[in-house]
Amino acid sequence: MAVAIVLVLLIVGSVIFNFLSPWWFTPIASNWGTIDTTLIITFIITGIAFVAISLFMAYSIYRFHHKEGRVAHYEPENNKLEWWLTILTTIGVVAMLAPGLVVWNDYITVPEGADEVEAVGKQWQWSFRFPGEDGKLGTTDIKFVSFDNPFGINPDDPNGQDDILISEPELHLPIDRPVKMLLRSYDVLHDFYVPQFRAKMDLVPGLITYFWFIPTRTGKFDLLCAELCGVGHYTMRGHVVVDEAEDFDEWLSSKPTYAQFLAAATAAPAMTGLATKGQEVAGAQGCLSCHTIDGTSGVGPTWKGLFGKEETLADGTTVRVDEAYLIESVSDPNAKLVEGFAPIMPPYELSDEDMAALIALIKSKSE
Amino acid sequence: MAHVEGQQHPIAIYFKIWGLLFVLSFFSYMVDYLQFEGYLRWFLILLFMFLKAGLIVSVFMHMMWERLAMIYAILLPPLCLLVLIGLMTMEADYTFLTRVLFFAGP
Amino acid sequence: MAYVAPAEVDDIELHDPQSFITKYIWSQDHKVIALQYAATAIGIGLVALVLSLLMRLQLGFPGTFSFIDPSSYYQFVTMHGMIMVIYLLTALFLGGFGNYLIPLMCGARDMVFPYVNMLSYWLYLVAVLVLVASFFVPGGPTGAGWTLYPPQVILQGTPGHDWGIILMLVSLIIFIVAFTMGGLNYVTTVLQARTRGMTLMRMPLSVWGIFMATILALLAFPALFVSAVMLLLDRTLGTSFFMPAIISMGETLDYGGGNPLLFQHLFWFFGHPEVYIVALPAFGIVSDLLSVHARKNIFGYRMMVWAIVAIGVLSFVVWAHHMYVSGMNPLFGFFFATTTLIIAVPTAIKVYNWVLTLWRGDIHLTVPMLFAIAFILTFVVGGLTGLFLGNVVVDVPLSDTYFVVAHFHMVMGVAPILVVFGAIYHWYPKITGRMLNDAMGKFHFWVTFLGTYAIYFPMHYLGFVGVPRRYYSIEGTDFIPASAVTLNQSITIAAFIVGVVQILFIYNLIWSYFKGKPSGPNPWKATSLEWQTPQTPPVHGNWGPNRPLVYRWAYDYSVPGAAQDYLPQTMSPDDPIVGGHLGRGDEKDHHS
Amino acid sequence: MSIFRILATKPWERNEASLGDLHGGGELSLPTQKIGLFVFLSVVTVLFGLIAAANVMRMKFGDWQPLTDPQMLWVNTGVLAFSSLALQWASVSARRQNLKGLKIGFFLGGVLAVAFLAGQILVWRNLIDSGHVVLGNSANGFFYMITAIHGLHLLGGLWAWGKSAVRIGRGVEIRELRLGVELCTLYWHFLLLVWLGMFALLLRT
Ligand code: HEA
Ligand code: HEA
Ligand code: HEC
Ligand code: CUA
Ligand SMILES: [Cu+2]
Repeated sequence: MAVAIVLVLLIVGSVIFNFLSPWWFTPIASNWGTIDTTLIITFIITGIAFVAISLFMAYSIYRFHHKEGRVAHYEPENNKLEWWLTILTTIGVVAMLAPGLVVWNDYITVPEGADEVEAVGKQWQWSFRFPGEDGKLGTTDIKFVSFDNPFGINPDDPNGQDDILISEPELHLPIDRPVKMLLRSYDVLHDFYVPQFRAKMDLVPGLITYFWFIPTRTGKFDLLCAELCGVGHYTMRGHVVVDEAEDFDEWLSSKPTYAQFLAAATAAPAMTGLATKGQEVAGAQGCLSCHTIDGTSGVGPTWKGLFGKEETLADGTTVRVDEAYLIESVSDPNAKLVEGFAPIMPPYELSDEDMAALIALIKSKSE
Repeated sequence: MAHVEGQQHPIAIYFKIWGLLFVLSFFSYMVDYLQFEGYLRWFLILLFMFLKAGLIVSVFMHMMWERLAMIYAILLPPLCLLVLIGLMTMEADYTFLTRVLFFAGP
Repeated sequence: MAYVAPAEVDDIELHDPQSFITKYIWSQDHKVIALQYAATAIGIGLVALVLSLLMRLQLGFPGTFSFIDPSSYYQFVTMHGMIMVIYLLTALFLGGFGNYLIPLMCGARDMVFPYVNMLSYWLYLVAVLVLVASFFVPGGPTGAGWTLYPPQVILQGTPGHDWGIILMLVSLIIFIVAFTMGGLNYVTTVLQARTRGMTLMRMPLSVWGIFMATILALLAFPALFVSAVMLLLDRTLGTSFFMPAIISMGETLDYGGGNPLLFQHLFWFFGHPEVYIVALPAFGIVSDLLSVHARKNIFGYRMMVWAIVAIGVLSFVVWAHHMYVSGMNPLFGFFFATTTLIIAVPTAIKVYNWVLTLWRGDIHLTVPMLFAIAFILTFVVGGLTGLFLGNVVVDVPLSDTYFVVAHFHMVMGVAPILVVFGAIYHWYPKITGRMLNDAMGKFHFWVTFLGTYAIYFPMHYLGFVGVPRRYYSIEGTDFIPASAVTLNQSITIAAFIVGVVQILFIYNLIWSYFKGKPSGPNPWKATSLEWQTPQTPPVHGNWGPNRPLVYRWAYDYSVPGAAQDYLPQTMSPDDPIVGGHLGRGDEKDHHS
Repeated sequence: MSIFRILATKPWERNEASLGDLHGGGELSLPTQKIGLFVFLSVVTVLFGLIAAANVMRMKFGDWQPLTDPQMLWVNTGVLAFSSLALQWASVSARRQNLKGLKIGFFLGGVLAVAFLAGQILVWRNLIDSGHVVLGNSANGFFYMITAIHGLHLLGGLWAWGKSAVRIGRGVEIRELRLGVELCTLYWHFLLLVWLGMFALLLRT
């Protein structure tokens, strides 16, 4: 008996919870209202099925629980009833599926004239690329990726020269223009996910994937990585800022093209021999995929101005950065955690020479 | 393993089945002739193939059900696999296409 | 009770146990093997339970427990998922319940290949040990998620990418070999070793569910096998089956040309049937529990069998619904959304028939019945949320959020687990000869049912908000309200309460073994064959000198005109108890 | 009765409630071991089918360099075919109560199977010597994987063959040998078929 009552309470409670809960979709900021509509249709149909079936069950238990002298009814089957239920269910399924497929067709069909924007993922940060004046993105390849060419743009492809490179995890987009996001990954699976846009898609290495949407609301939105990509997965965040057209143009024009980037990189001042070697080591070991040497923030703390600084650690204590600290930070990164950073740096075993070169590099960036 | 069950089919049924098989083969040819392209083509060709195979298995071999069940048991999994293989070729073509379009190539 | 004369049924050769060792350790008796399987599965399942609680600690109280760093969090998630799905549920349902119930319910003396059956268990144990060993290798177990997606699983930046993953793959391969040995037995036993009169359509639905699940497993596990072998080669020898050209942490690797999606297709070609492998036995067993304790025949038996078969066949053509946002060929969305929603129809029929079995029954609210009822409710919730995910565009915002986590826990982490509990309360008397303590059972039921509902129901709403799954911490986002953190706390507390109550259950299992009320051979007055054994618990060979003879299906409860409310399958129509009425009495059949 | 008819029976009905059909328990009139083998064969079919599916997909990407097919493989294929044939002879002899034929066929089959395995290993060695190592190219990877898994299955078969061989050696009666011989023959034919399929796949790519 108690079960019947509890079941009813659970069902009623679930429905009330649904209406009163403060947790619901974040307000939408893209054209994918149709996805929400499909979801609501699905919600209503399944909600009715849930309430109907479970209430019926609760009633059956209440009505037919064991009493002295009760005898169950012997009824092996009732074909007619079962066929009716099957047909009803099929109707429910079709009512959900049909709008779903229509919207899916929209979802995979990019409208003519959508702006292409590339999002590049690597463990565990985002960067972006706009096609520049010619409106075409240059082709890329993993094998072109280097310190001078972080986006791996094909140097022989004329379309690539004017591509605009956004090396920080903040993407600006103009409002009310359709964008086709082209997604590329260097290493593992990632997923471009902005809850307010509803749309999302995985980034797959060795493949270019895509989805499209129209931002319909200005503002700054969280960009998350939604596909497990290693220990730093949950730190792989960024922002998408939807701007009015003028603000967007201004922002975009402040960013370097590939050609400009290349010129700046080759013109950089020469360093001492050991520091140059340090740069090579840092490139080869992959330190530079998380640390920067120009003061911008990456997955890990920047190396600019690091040496000799008072570093605040996660437990609130401070430590002066000296050679011993650097060596420890590399061989046992979790021993002393820098405040504001996640414990995701892998430990490295470097030769003394390489370590010395790295220290020289860091010192040279701290003068 | 006794198989030849005494049951005899009237000769007419053979003719009917032959007729059906002809019709199905005709359709298969039409797929070629009308130059259907892409997925539709393969879908149709496979469909007719299965129909024919089904007919042959179920009628001409008029085996006892145990033999038939054996055949289902051996044939069904590969049929599921055919779906997989078909979809995988489509998937491979799709992947290859994006590589050709967007990557610098060798 | 009626028996066949020995000459009529050819028996398989029985290996009579000689010593303690051959009786309890190297036993070839299906009942002992079943218990070995079950004990091992529950043991490793408890490890997974503890892991889930550790995860919940981090999620509910982020940063409070410094020993849970991101690496270990992901290792916990991965091992929790993998153990629960494969090493607990698959092994428990097929190796445990399958082994125990198939021969008894079919009236066989044992599995048809007892030696292979024994090997199966020992290999399973090896697989479990290899899995456990991965906790102790340098780098710890793999932390790539139970889906083991490459490239990530074998690259820097994922915990356990060096040794953990190798042991995981080896363990899976051993498990598959072990399972195949067992599976051959279950299928062949059902096909060949039933007793006289036990036609396919007289088998209890438990046997049907386990039978179909075994077939699915036999055909699906090879996909996991192939992907595990190929992944192992990519990891150890450096082949590029799945690995494209990659720069990992700034280092250019030697791989090139492979496609990670190939792995995902292979994995889910296994993975989706796998979820039905753990669902179908639960479907079957719960049907029997409902029928016995409602004293009513299962409603629509034929439809139930057809639905099991249909679900089995269809489950092989829906796999890519796990890949809607994986970047696969977008056209696949149409095909897989359609097949996925079609599979809901036979499943819905099963749900209707369970509920209609209760209708006009004589419902005894025993502990197994309570669990069965709770199963229906949670399964409906979980199944219906599956429809959201199956409906391709609706999956787009929900994929990889807590909505998915809530879906699969409702439908797999709660519903079948409730059936496991119900089934243990139901068959414990047959296994030990004693009843489980009722008061403890009821308490265990209420806490587990309400507790798990409290854990997972609100999780759907976290998914609506957009909280992504597999996140060590969600701090630093703007769109997640602070109240979500409080919600996470209460979920954690609920999980702890549920977790702790399982200790009571284990205690009940042990206590009742010594002190439980003696049950007699058939405490539930059930009709199926396992309750008609000459001894309780059944001895080696199950049936004494002669195997039972089956006259009817397993659902003759409350037959009009009969002198008692159940007619065992072995009861001949000539028996006076039957009262001259057969089957449906003398009513005219108005359906066919 | 057809499977559909069986599934359509109503077990609760009046005529069904008696032991009318005297169902003997076994669904199929084949020996249990043979059913077990059949089930196993369908599992193995799926296994190789999946490998084929993976192969078909992988080879579509630009970097696939097919192996120049080693001539030796043709020889091995022939050996395996003869092995299968020899076992068939053994089977037929068993049915005809011809112990001598059985013995010759059975042992010849086993020896040829071993020869096949040795041949495969030779092919591997030649390939490795000529620089076609596993990680060179995915085509190589698939070749090694397929031959290895096929070989392992054959090894498993040889284990069963060995058990029967011991029984033959012990002079067990021919009636009792027959099942074992037939099972081996069936398995060999199956593995030959699988090999032919896989060989065709390797040649095509
Ligand atoms: C026992 C396990 C089990 C079962 C039975 C199911 C059943 C179903 N599942 Fe679930 N699923 C999982 C276990 C299971 N699932 C797991 C483990 C994952 C995640 C894996 C991972 O990523 O880690 C997953 C993920 C998952 C996804 C991928 C989500 C994503 O990653 O983005 C999808 C998408 O289609 C899906 C769909 C379904 C559907 C449509 C059903 C259907 O079979 C449900 C059918 C049932 C009903 C429909 C309810 C009963 C019917 C009625 C009450 C009648 C009324 C009905 C109508 C009106 C139509 N599931
Ligand atoms: C059968 C499957 C099963 C079961 C029972 C559970 C049980 C639980 N699971 Fe989990 N879970 C998975 C399968 C399961 N899970 C899978 C596949 C994943 C995905 C992994 C991945 O992303 O890779 C996952 C992931 C997962 C997450 C998401 C982590 C993330 O994405 O970051 C969370 C978070 O709260 C969670 C929590 C829990 C809790 C609190 C319990 C429980 O503790 C609930 C309460 C306890 C019970 C209901 C009792 C159950 C009894 C036993 C387990 C064994 C004992 C048996 C006997 C005594 C007979 N699980
Ligand atoms: C996956 C990302 C990642 C990689 C790769 C990485 N680091 Fe780090 N590193 C971090 C993070 C995050 C921190 C801050 C947390 C900590 O102290 O561990 C950090 C901290 C440091 C510190 C301490 C900085 C400070 O401000 O006190 C040093 C020094 C350092 N890393 C050096 C290296 C070197 C050298 C390499 C390559 C050989 C490297 N890192 C590779 C992520 C990375
Ligand atoms: Cu990138 Cu998760
Ligand atoms: Cu699925």
